[in-house]
Amino acid sequence: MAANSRLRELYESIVRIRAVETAQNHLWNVGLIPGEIHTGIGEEGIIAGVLEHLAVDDAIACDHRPTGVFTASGVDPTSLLLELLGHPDGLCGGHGGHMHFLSESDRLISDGIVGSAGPAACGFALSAKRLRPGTIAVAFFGEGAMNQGMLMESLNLAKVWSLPVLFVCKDNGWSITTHSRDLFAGDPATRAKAFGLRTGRVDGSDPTKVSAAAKRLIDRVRSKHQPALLHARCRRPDGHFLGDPLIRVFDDPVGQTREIGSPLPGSVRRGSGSMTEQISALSALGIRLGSLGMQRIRMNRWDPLLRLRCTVGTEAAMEIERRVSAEVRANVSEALRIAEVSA
Amino acid sequence: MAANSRLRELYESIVRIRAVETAQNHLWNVGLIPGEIHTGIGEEGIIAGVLEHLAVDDAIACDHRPTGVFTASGVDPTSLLLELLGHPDGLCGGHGGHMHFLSESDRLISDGIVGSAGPAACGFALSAKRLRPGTIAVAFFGEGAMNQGMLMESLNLAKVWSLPVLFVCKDNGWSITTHSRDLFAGDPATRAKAFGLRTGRVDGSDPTKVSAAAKRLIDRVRSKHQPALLHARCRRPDGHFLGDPLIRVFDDPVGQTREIGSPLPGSVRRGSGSMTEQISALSALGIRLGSLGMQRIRMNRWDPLLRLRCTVGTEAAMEIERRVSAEVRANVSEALRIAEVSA
Amino acid sequence: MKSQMSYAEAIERAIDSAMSADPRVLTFGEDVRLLRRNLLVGHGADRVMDAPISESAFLGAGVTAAMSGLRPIVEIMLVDFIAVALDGILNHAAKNTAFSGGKWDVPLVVRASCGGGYADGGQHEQVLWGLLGGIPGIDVVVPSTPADAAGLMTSAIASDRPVVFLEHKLLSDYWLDYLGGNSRPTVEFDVPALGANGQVDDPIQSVPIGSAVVRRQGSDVTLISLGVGVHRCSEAAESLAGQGVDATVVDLRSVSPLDTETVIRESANTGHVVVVDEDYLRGGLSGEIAALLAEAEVPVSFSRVAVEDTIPYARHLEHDALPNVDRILAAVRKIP
Amino acid sequence: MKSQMSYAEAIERAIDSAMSADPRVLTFGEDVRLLRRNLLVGHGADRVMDAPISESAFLGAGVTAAMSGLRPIVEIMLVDFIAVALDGILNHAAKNTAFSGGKWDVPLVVRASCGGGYADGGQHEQVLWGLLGGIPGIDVVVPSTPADAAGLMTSAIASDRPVVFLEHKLLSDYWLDYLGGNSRPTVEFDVPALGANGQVDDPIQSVPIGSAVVRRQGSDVTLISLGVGVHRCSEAAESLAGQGVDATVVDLRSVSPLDTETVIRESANTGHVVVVDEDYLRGGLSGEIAALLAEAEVPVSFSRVAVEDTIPYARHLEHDALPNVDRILAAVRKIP
Ligand SMILES: Cc1ncc(C[n+]2csc(CCOP(=O)(O)OP(=O)(O)O)c2C)c(N)n1
Ligand SMILES: Cc1ncc(C[n+]2csc(CCOP(=O)(O)OP(=O)(O)O)c2C)c(N)n1
Ligand SMILES: [Mg+2]
Ligand SMILES: [Mg+2]
Repeated sequence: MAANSRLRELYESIVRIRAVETAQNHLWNVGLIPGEIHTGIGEEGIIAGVLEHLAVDDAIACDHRPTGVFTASGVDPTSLLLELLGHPDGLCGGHGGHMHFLSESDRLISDGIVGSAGPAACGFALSAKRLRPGTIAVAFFGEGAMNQGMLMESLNLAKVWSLPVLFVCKDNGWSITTHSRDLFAGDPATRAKAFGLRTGRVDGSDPTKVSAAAKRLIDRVRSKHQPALLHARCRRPDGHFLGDPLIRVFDDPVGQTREIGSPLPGSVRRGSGSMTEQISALSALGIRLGSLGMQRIRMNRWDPLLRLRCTVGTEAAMEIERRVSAEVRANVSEALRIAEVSA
Repeated sequence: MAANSRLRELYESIVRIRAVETAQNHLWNVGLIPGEIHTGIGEEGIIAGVLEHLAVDDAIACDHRPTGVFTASGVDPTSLLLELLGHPDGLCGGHGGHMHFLSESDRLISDGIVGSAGPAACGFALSAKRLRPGTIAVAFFGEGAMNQGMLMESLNLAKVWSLPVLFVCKDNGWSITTHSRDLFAGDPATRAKAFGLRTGRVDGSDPTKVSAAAKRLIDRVRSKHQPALLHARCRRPDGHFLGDPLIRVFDDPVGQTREIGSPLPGSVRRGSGSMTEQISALSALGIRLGSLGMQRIRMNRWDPLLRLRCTVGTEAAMEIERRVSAEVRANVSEALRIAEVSA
Repeated sequence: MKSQMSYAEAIERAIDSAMSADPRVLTFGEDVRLLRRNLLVGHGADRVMDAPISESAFLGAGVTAAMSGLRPIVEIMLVDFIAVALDGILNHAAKNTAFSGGKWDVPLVVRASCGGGYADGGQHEQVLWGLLGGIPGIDVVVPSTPADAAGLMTSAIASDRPVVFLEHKLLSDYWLDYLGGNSRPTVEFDVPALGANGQVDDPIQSVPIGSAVVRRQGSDVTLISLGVGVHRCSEAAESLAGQGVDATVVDLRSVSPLDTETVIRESANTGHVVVVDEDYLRGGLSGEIAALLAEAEVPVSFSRVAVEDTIPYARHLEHDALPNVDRILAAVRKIP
Repeated sequence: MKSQMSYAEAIERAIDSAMSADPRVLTFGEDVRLLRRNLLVGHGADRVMDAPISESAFLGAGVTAAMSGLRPIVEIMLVDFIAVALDGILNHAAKNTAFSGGKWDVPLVVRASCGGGYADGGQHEQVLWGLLGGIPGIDVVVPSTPADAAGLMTSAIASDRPVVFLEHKLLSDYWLDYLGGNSRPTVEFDVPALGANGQVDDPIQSVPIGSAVVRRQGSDVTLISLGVGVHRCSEAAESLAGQGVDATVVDLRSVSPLDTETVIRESANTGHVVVVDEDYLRGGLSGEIAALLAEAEVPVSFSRVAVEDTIPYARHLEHDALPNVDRILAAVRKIP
């Protein structure tokens, strides 16, 4: 396929994810989706860049941010939205919900236990090796998940069992409201290397770079039956989940800071810590909020959609955006119609 | 202390461990100890070399081979033996048994869940840091345990919480009847380095080398509040546990091979594997037994006691051996007398 | 003196007092520096520590920290996640005292949120108190009001045994806020008003672990529950009163130890027992109550309102799966 | 045709037949190449795989392997170690079918040894079948004879649901040998002869999961048990017969699903129930039986012989802690 048409397909995939995630967020904001929603806005470049190189028989294990992967895999967005609306016609009949999209025919799962994508991908890869030689399994997870024992175990397991797994670490730098660098010793790629995995590092907000790095690793995983890990940095403007308290503080400092960002004065007085300890503790919270703020301000620089848009060219991009938005709007209308609600 | 007297103390510690373990094994062989016994014969050099540099307030978390550590820490061997005999006067009143020696006053524990020494040492180190600054915690475990998630997690935890832990990996190359190199990706020290730990590698059958390497790491752990890992190779002539089926095959090939080492002919016939598969599977078992055999033949070369004995000198060694054996014999007699049994 | 406060505030007060009184008390877990920012500011970063997503390691560390002089409160965000770290509780916290021949205490508190009713799906809404309560060597408490939350947390920290402290997410308002769900005016969760807020003594009155309490005294039927279920039972009892049925409501407060005396006395009084348990039907607690009654030879009619399968995501399915007022009323109606 | 074989052999036969008939069946776990060397030689190294000491990873892998075309038998050496990997069972194997809206099966077998009586201490002798049996979405089977072991393993492999298969170490002779204890003539363990060896049909007769069986029919008291407990009950029943007390012995065989029909019928027949459960007293199973009887309004006297605390190491303490014949007889004697 010509390089240009490949780029356009990559862009289309990213636009579609963005559109579905945006629709999902809207439904959440108006209250039609009740529980937690972890959006993947900002990590679409990683998803699309990896999925570009997967075949229909490959399997994928996602974490708690599955909407992008399911969309890019070609699962009908209407069935995803109906699932989020808790409708019987949803992908899982309303039984799974946002963290539990499962599609047997696509061999696609997602899961709310941090780290579980590692073992899950190993199991898929074991079947792949025995039943569908030449196919592979992919695990998507965050950098925080790499501190979960079962995920580290699965790096070792994949290596010693020669399993065709691509581990993809989407590193946004945060696990919920905790700055990962404070709690992560070393870095994801070095850790994977210590288990003998091939690794790649890439700026996840640059979809073409992700695509190239993913291709290199996937080719190897597929041909050599050996696991590899791709470490891709990204930034997510919506924080951890919709309604993220840190994001709320940043967006509405006056209204929310008292409530969320700063301590109740009463308990400062009651505390047994020294004044210095109290001040240093306070400033730690300040730094946390501040660094999140800087990240949001620099968001454009980290937006995979905007970055690829320039390469694709405005005209081609607009055509894709128009077409895909229309399709996703149709998905949304259909879902709302079936669910008999309006948003 | 003069170098010579240090060496003699190190040797005495090793001799005492060997004597207590030998007594324990004897009691097991005659059936006075009923359940599993995991002996540490062959790894005394690691235990003694590390413990030489610990202070009375330091804490230790052992795995399922605790006899050596408890002996070298100065816990009364009579109370250990009584515990093994299941007597109320035993260290734990007969409630713990071989895998569950616990001594609060010594801050010493042991445990039968593989990998648990990692988190346990982290907890001890957290108290050490807050309540007894300058003291440290040590975790003893095997190379197989390094594949257990909680142990890998604890390497990260110790690093990011700046905990004064020395992780000691006693690498005998086997986890029960499995050759670790088949199931361990990379090597222990590289894995620990990926978490930012200082590491040392040493031949664990050479007690003076262990002592030197342990001192270097422990000084750092103590002064810098940073974890480190010591990787020490060793060989254990008794296999995994007393009565180890692999060892039995090696010691009595004629009597035991039919029973343990080779498959029942009936099931070879029934199997669905191809002839080649069957032969390669059989030869895998053969290699396993063979490599264990070579290990036992070369045991002298790997015996920490014999190796240190030459350095200490025959005369000094004999004095120590005589004195310590007499003491341990007295411990045994006392334990048997209290338990009202004879061996 | 009493003051009005939220369930979450009550727990925080209890921990704050304990931390002020005893420098050995500290707390760690994921995101606690943000979640417990008041404690952080009051007691310093050394005593309120963020942990990596490594529940096995930091819960395991909590066990030995407790055995070597500290009194840690270890947070497992949602009790569902205890599945990755059960070893620390089952094989270590619960057993080390026994293994030592009763000589070595483990003064550990494991604090976790639990429970459903806010559309978080079957992997985030479990209570698992039956599973935990079946393990000898640990205590498991489940407060349903701010006063009990403060009082049981105070006892848990003071206890020399390991205690699992479960707070229901519908009662701890900040959980609903933190998980994002409650930040929209258009979404409503069925939060029991009297559980989420209430009067708390100052200084905090500790509540003994293992003592149930009678929330309502009636003569016709005994509803036995804990956590949010207690409030569902009280609501059902009001409705039953309108129909001339006078219900007793027993709040167990502790799953382990179980207050067998109160259970037996209040069951015998009415002769009709309905256990309302947000845990799985065969999770252990509701069955155990039947066993206690049978062993004590108390002849009663017995039925259960519990969770029968994996909790579904869709709100109407979730509502039906959890013990709700209608299901309680239906169970009472079926009493012969 | 029947032949005499050991309990361990019976399980191996069942797996061997299944592996011969279906190339999707495979087994992995720690040391399985040695432990299952007959299967290794018969079916090749690709289908009998040693695993690192990473229970979470390889059990979790078993779940998705089962969801993508294989039928794995995953070995967890001792069920006590499930504590480090419970997540795979509780949050994945048990829930994925429900999450998918019932569309995606998980044909997984988790095989583990369980039980005490050979002085291995409280962290190696648990049964935990109550804890596992309380989780909706999985089945839990506990055979007590070679024929049942073969028949239940056959059904477990054929089932499209996740099944936990527990074999008692006192019945599976090789475990005692493997763990070293039995390699000395001077040590004796109380191995039930009729459980460790027995007649097995050839070809293997599958045993439906969820069906209890009556081992002995009596009219005075109903002893309900499973695993090694069944043999202790049979021994107690012989002794009771000598005293003119005629006991029924029910072997549950499955903890989940529970055969409520048999439990109710056999309990009603005698009016006196003693549950003999090697699990913790409050582990869930014995309580559940009381609840079933209460819900079915079967008036019976009810008592339990179970494990009340962490199992101690010393042989005399261990003997008293486990359900033994004397404790069963004492429980029967107390019946009013
Ligand atoms: C075992 C477990 N522990 C904790 C949680 C709560 N939790 C959900 S998402 C999350 C942070 C994950 O961080 P990361 O892996 O970096 O992914 P991200 O959310 O940043 O994409 C945590 C702690 C969980 N779901 N499972
Ligand atoms: C969680 C867990 N899994 C499995 C076991 C069974 N087991 C006991 S010791 C052992 C091997 C340990 O190997 P290693 O760590 O190298 O120590 P070594 O015995 O060689 O000293 C295994 C698998 C266990 N006790 N706990
Ligand atoms: Mg992240
Ligand atoms: Mg080893």
